Amino acid sequence: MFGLEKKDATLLLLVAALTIFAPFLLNPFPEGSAMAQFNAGYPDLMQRFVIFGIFAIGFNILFGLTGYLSFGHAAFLGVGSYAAVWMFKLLSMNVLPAILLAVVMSGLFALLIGYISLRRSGIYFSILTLAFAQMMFALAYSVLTPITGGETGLQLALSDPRILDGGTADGNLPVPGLFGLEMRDSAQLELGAWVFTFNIGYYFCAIVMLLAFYLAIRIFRSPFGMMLRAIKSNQQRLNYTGLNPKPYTLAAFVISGMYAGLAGALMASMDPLAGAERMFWTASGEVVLMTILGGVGTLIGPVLGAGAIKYMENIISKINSDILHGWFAFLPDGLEDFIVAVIYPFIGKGWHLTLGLIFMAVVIFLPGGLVEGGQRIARAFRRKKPDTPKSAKTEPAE
Amino acid sequence: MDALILQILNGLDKGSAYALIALGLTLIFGTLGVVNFAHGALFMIGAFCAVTLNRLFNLSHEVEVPGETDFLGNPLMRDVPYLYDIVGESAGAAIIDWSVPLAILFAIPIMIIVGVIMERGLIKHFYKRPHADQILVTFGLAIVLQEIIKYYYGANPIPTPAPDAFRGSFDFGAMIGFDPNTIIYPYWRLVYFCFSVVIIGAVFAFLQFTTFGMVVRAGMADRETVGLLGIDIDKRFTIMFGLAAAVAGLAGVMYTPINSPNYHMGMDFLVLSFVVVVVGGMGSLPGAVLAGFLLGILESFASMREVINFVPGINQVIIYLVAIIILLTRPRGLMGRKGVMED
Amino acid sequence: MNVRPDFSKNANMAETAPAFLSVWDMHSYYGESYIVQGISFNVHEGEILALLGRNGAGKTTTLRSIARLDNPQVQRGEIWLDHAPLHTMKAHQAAVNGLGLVPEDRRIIPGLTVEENLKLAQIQPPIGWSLERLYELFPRLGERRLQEGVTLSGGEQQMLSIARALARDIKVLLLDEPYEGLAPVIVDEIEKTLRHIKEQGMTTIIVEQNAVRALQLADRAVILDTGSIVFDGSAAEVLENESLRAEYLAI
Amino acid sequence: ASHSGFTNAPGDSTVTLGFNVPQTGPYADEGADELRAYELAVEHLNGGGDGGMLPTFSSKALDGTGILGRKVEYVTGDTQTKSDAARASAKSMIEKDGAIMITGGSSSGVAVAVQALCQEAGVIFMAGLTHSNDTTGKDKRANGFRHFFNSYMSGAALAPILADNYGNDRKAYHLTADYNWGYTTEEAVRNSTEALGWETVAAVKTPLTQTDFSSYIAPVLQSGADVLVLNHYGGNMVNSLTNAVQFGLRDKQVNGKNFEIIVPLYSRLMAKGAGANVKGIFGSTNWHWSLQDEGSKAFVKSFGTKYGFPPSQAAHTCYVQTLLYADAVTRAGSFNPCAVVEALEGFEFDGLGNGPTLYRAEDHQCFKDVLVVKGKENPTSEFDLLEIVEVTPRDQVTYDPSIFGGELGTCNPGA
Amino acid sequence: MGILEVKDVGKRFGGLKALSDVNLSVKENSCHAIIGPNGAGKSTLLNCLVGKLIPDTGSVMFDGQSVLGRSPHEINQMGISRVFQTPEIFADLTVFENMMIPLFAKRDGAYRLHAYESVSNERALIEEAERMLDDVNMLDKRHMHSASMSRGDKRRLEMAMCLVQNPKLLLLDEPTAGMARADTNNTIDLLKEIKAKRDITIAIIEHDMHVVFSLADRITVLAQGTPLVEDAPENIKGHPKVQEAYLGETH
Ligand SMILES: Nc1ncnc2c1ncn2[C@@H]1O[C@H](COP(=O)(O)OP(=O)(O)OP(=O)(O)O)[C@@H](O)[C@H]1O
Ligand SMILES: Nc1ncnc2c1ncn2[C@@H]1O[C@H](COP(=O)(O)OP(=O)(O)OP(=O)(O)O)[C@@H](O)[C@H]1O
Ligand SMILES: CC(C)C[C@H](N)C(=O)O
Ligand SMILES: [Mg+2]
Ligand SMILES: [Mg+2]
Repeated sequence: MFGLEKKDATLLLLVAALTIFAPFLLNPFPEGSAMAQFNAGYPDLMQRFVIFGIFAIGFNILFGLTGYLSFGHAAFLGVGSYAAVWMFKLLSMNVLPAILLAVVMSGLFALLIGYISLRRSGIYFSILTLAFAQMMFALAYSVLTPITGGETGLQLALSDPRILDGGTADGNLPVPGLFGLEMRDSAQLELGAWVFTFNIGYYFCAIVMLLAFYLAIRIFRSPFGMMLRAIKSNQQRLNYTGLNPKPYTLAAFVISGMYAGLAGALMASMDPLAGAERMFWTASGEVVLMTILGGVGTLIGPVLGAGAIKYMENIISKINSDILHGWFAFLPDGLEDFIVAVIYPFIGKGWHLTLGLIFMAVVIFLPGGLVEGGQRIARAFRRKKPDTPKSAKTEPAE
Repeated sequence: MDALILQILNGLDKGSAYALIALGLTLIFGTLGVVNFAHGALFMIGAFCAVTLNRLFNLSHEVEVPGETDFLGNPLMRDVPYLYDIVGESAGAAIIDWSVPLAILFAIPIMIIVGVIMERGLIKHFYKRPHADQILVTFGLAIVLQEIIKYYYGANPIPTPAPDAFRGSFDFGAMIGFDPNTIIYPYWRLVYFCFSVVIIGAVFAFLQFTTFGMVVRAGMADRETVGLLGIDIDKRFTIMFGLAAAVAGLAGVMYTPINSPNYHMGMDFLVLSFVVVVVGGMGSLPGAVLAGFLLGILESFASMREVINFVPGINQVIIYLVAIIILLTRPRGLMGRKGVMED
Repeated sequence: MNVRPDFSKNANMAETAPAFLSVWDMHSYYGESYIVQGISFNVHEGEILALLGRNGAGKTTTLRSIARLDNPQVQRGEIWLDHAPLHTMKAHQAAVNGLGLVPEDRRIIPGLTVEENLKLAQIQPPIGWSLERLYELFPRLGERRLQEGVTLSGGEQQMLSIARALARDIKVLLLDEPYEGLAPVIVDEIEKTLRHIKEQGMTTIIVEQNAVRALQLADRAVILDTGSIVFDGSAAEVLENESLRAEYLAI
Repeated sequence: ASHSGFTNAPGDSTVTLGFNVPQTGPYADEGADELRAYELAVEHLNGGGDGGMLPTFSSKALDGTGILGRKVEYVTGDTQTKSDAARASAKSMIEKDGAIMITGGSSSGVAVAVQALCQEAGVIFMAGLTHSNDTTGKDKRANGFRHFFNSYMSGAALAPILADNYGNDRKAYHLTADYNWGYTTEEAVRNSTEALGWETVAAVKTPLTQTDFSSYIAPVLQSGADVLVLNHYGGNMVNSLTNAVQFGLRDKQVNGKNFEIIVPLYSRLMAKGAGANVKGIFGSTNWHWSLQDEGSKAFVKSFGTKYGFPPSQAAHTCYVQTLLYADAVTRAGSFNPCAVVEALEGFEFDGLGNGPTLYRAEDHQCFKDVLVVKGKENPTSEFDLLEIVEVTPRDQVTYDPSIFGGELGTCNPGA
Repeated sequence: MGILEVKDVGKRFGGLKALSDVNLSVKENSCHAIIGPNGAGKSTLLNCLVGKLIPDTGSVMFDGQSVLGRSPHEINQMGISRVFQTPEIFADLTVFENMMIPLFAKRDGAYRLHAYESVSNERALIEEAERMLDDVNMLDKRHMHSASMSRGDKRRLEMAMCLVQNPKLLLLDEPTAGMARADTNNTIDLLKEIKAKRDITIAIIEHDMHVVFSLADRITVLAQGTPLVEDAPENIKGHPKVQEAYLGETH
């Protein structure tokens, strides 16, 4: 199907189903219930899931396949965002030209930075990419304020030209859209105590993500993808086999930079503001962590990793002691206070602590990331057969 | 001219901070081959050893101040450290005043213990794992350590001054024949510079004049074979880790009077110290030190207003710009060894 | 004092003399794959044992298991060397107890010179041959002492690897394909050296594809096939038994 | 969810406010204090506690029964002091929790970004701690309001005091954080001091991420300047001030005068970070707990009793903003943002700590007295770090709304 | 005029003269063996041919073109493939994938962005790869992760990877070292067969005289960086200088 092998096609369909039904799946708890706090099915977060999914998928094409660890990929996300917002300001609120320019611009930046950085490998490459991204961040935050909006970020203004749309009539800013469909428009469905929100922006991003995911599968299974894995494995052999690793790695770098730019453009399309901190090293580090957390070099891993981190950031950070007390109100007072006191450091302003612990737990217990966790669960279910061929394991030598 | 000397002095001082942190980092990162994102956290914990000792000395009971009220109109309470009760007020005050230097003694065992626990409990299992896994686990650890400190000490910086004897500055310019007030230099920074020279020297001597260094280098290149030669490399890696943690911690202790410590000071230094180590060249201690001083001095030059006016924003990017230039002209940084973290 | 278990139930070990190195019912795995599938054999003091078999038979795996390296994992079995239970030890402890392995890919340590590679072997006692004596045996290494070990030619590296094992005071020497990549003259020389070492009482296990050469040197031979022992007997027997040679060694 | 013509119209029993403050990152302590103030405000609005400033507030619309009879509930979020994260958090409050008003923040970048978001989403934004001229200047929005003062007012309030204390013939050296707030603050202080006859010798921009300022401080003496102005805030300010004192600048004599340091914007939390280094250093602040008017006293008492220490200026402005919003809704009789905007525009009030105050209609900026403070020489407690030198009257800091440009646009009630 | 002409090549490493005045001419479609003691410079010479090292002096012409200054992949594209002394394979890839990469390189050149096609659609190449694997008796291992093969198998794989490119000149650096006798014989047969079937020139470095004498049309003996003798195999065996420097008494 779609030129994919059965296994890959199944994965694609699964991901498609998950994204289409996300508004249901992510809102399992009835509105107003104590657990509703854990619902993630609101437009902004769902959009973030898929957008960061795209970012991580692209990053994984470089890191997962070639092993080149870029520590400055957020720079391309930033470039994409700025390009998109400028497009909104100058040309039109239609998202397509914005996305197009963003992908082209980030591709050009990636070509330049990649061309230079790929002259080195290993940690030296990582530091080169980091240095470029940090320079771009610093300049965007200060010296380039007229172009980037500096600390505040690049915003739309009532006085923007917007050549294709004409000026802004009423006193409010226009919203990004796709030929009349406004990205922020939503429909709501109430089913008993449940409320589900279907947002145009989300579905737009989801479709783009599915395309990006499909493309990533194709790349993974292509001769090009195989060359990239060969680069990771043994560049020396590749050289003596008559292949030039440089253009391959550069192509991977540019492709993943364009994915980042695409993600940046989508972020700007959902929320037309581009801030410099999107390019800070912690943002680059975040995509690295997403990829590793999910599973380096796996197709679906980075998407899972992105989802996990964004969920923590947006859901766990919002739980405050008031909500905690609400949950445990049924307990006797002393016990309630005790439990709240025990949990409190891990939620709300302590969400970083939980994040750190999860990072550690995942690498320690699931060396292959979340994907490995999934595989183990799957294996546990499949291996219901009685015979375990491990008789030799009974008596360890040490 | 005097402006240049001034910036060289500043650069040396900034550089000694970079060099010291990079030294500890390169012991772990360049030598043991572990990408330790928790190194900044070790630096931070060192600084908080000083804060903690200061707090311990300041453990107090309250005494009512007659005739005065606090902001709610209640009688004003004044804190009197128990230390005053034990050794008398003037001696107590002197001890508190000297808490940063005293914290060196306090920090050494603590940092070694922290380092050893960290290595035995966690890092040990990651020597053979991919760098990506090391990044994730040490980054997670760094966040956890940071959050623990934040939980107990808050997010605000905590002033931890140097002893009174080292406050203020001396006029270095006047000493070498320039106009007064052209080249001034704070006493504590001189102390910091000397301190880092001593520590760097000590670490070098330890690794240069003992076979320990050779064994560790060999163990990093090929653990298995070193084991075949009867050497328990794990033990030495643990020692190395403890040593690196102590170096990072001492850098942190001594840094507290320069900038009030806060829980994220380690993260602030982290990226920079990686840049320093890599520019110095992987696996090279002298490289790390050299790069530390070089980048410190260049950063100081770039912050001169004559330079900024000439190239706006240069002070923002100088370190990265220099890093790029060096890495492009010298494939393995200043003094890197071949094959260390090149793939 | 450790006591060696009684292995007399094993039919392959009918010899009367007490064994110096005993491997008893050893099972080794690389992860999930089951490679060495329960082998037992003895080596007597001062003896040279040839361990033979095709590519992938499990020879290297056997040696690595005895040397207690992390990979493969020995999941069952006992290994005793001169009354010391190696199976309870880690590689470095086994080495201190007198085990010396010359690994198949030589494993010269990058970043160290020839001499440093040798010195490294003498950090942890017991110490064996002196550097002078080693350079006497391998003059080529003496000439190249300050060169980085990994830039030596293939044959030179092999010499360094053997020299490094001898630099320690070992009780048993495990050689994984020591002749590989060596010029015939050198092979002769190394063979001479091995005889020389044997004369001094060294116990040796040698894995070698050049079976004839190995058998000429060895007292006894063990042949492995897919992780199991298919022959355990005197070296001369293998040289004589044509069908055995044809079936397992293709010679 | 109901179709009332504006975003997140509350139900009949409760109304949800969104408190968006930095909970992680360098401003986390400031954020925590803001959050305490919000919780206190909610308590008072719902009729709990001692009522705080409700009794002293000149408008008597609020009666402790929530807002328009609805119990006040709130959700919290973490801005991380990043505009992206702050917007994400605000969006989740609006989209998921149905918050009708967003308030908080500890930096102008965040305030401007979240204010723009609220404008688009059709909810009211009551800014927390933001001091840049831009928030109600070039980036002002119809749905956004600021109670806190700004750089311009700091400059206007400080200059006369500086002239009184240090004379009219001074040479100033500025170190300025290299971002929007830094630029506006430097400009404000420069303009107002130069108007009094000071000369600006140099102005050097320092990177926001800088931690060691030695190389910026060291050349100051050489330049012939006799005053150093640190246009820094937060960690930057703590470090640059500590470094400056370390270099012994304050012990020096230049041009026959004592060398002086000025920190245009003070906060008690930052002063605490800098420790003894702040002693005797002038700066400005929006509010201080030692003020003796009835409103301030009531607030300090109520906050201090609950939490055991006096509130910071950040806590004060956040508390006041919440009350002002609730009051505006009550007076308007509607939660519709446009009605709230109308009720707040041009609103004159008193009793909330800064004397008579005007919410100016043209730019949604509050005009009130500004405090000039100085680091205290002999603090009696760890909170007693600043002393009030002067309360600059509101007229002296009022400016023409058109000078910073920008357009309010029209109020947006959303859908 | 041979297909490969090496003229006056010299190479130094610091103070060490690894090669000096090497002249060599390899005739098209012949098999030229280079033998010599360890450290004689054989591998160094090979490195100079494939662009890994650049000689200090002299010239190297292949098929009428100079190879000096070209990068390894360009030299490969000219038709030179090389087997290394220690196996160089794509350890993270399966055996099958290891075979596909040289085939792509041959068909598509040094670089082609084929990111949207699928490997599994390349029927022709897959068949070719499988045929080659069959030739080296590794078809049953095609889905194996190549890192987990024994060393002899890795060596065979590497050879197959080179052969499948159908090079004009095949450089073999000890291709049968560590290979079981049976496989060594197979390899000899394979090389013979390939030589018979295709137009291929082979230059081989080998210490196994059985292999050398079975394959070589001509032999160069290298010692201390310079050719000692060059002659037909039958003349080499008895050559006294060669015996002394290289073969030793057993041959
Ligand atoms: N690291 C590894 N992981 C998984 N399997 C391995 C690993 N190393 C070896 N094997 C497998 O174990 C089996 C035995 O390998 P071993 O290296 O012991 O063979 P050998 O007898 O030494 O062969 P050779 O003569 O080729 O060196 C082989 O089938 C090989 O594929
Ligand atoms: N990079 C290098 N730096 C220094 N010396 C080197 C380097 N590479 C090789 N040599 C030296 O050059 C000489 C020739 O080495 P080479 O590897 O070519 O020998 P060889 O003929 O292939 O030997 P063998 O049969 O043992 O593989 C050796 O003495 C070796 O030590
Ligand atoms: C909190 C403020 C007073 C300083 C802050 N950075 C701002 O931009 O406003
Ligand atoms: Mg083997
Ligand atoms: Mg060789």
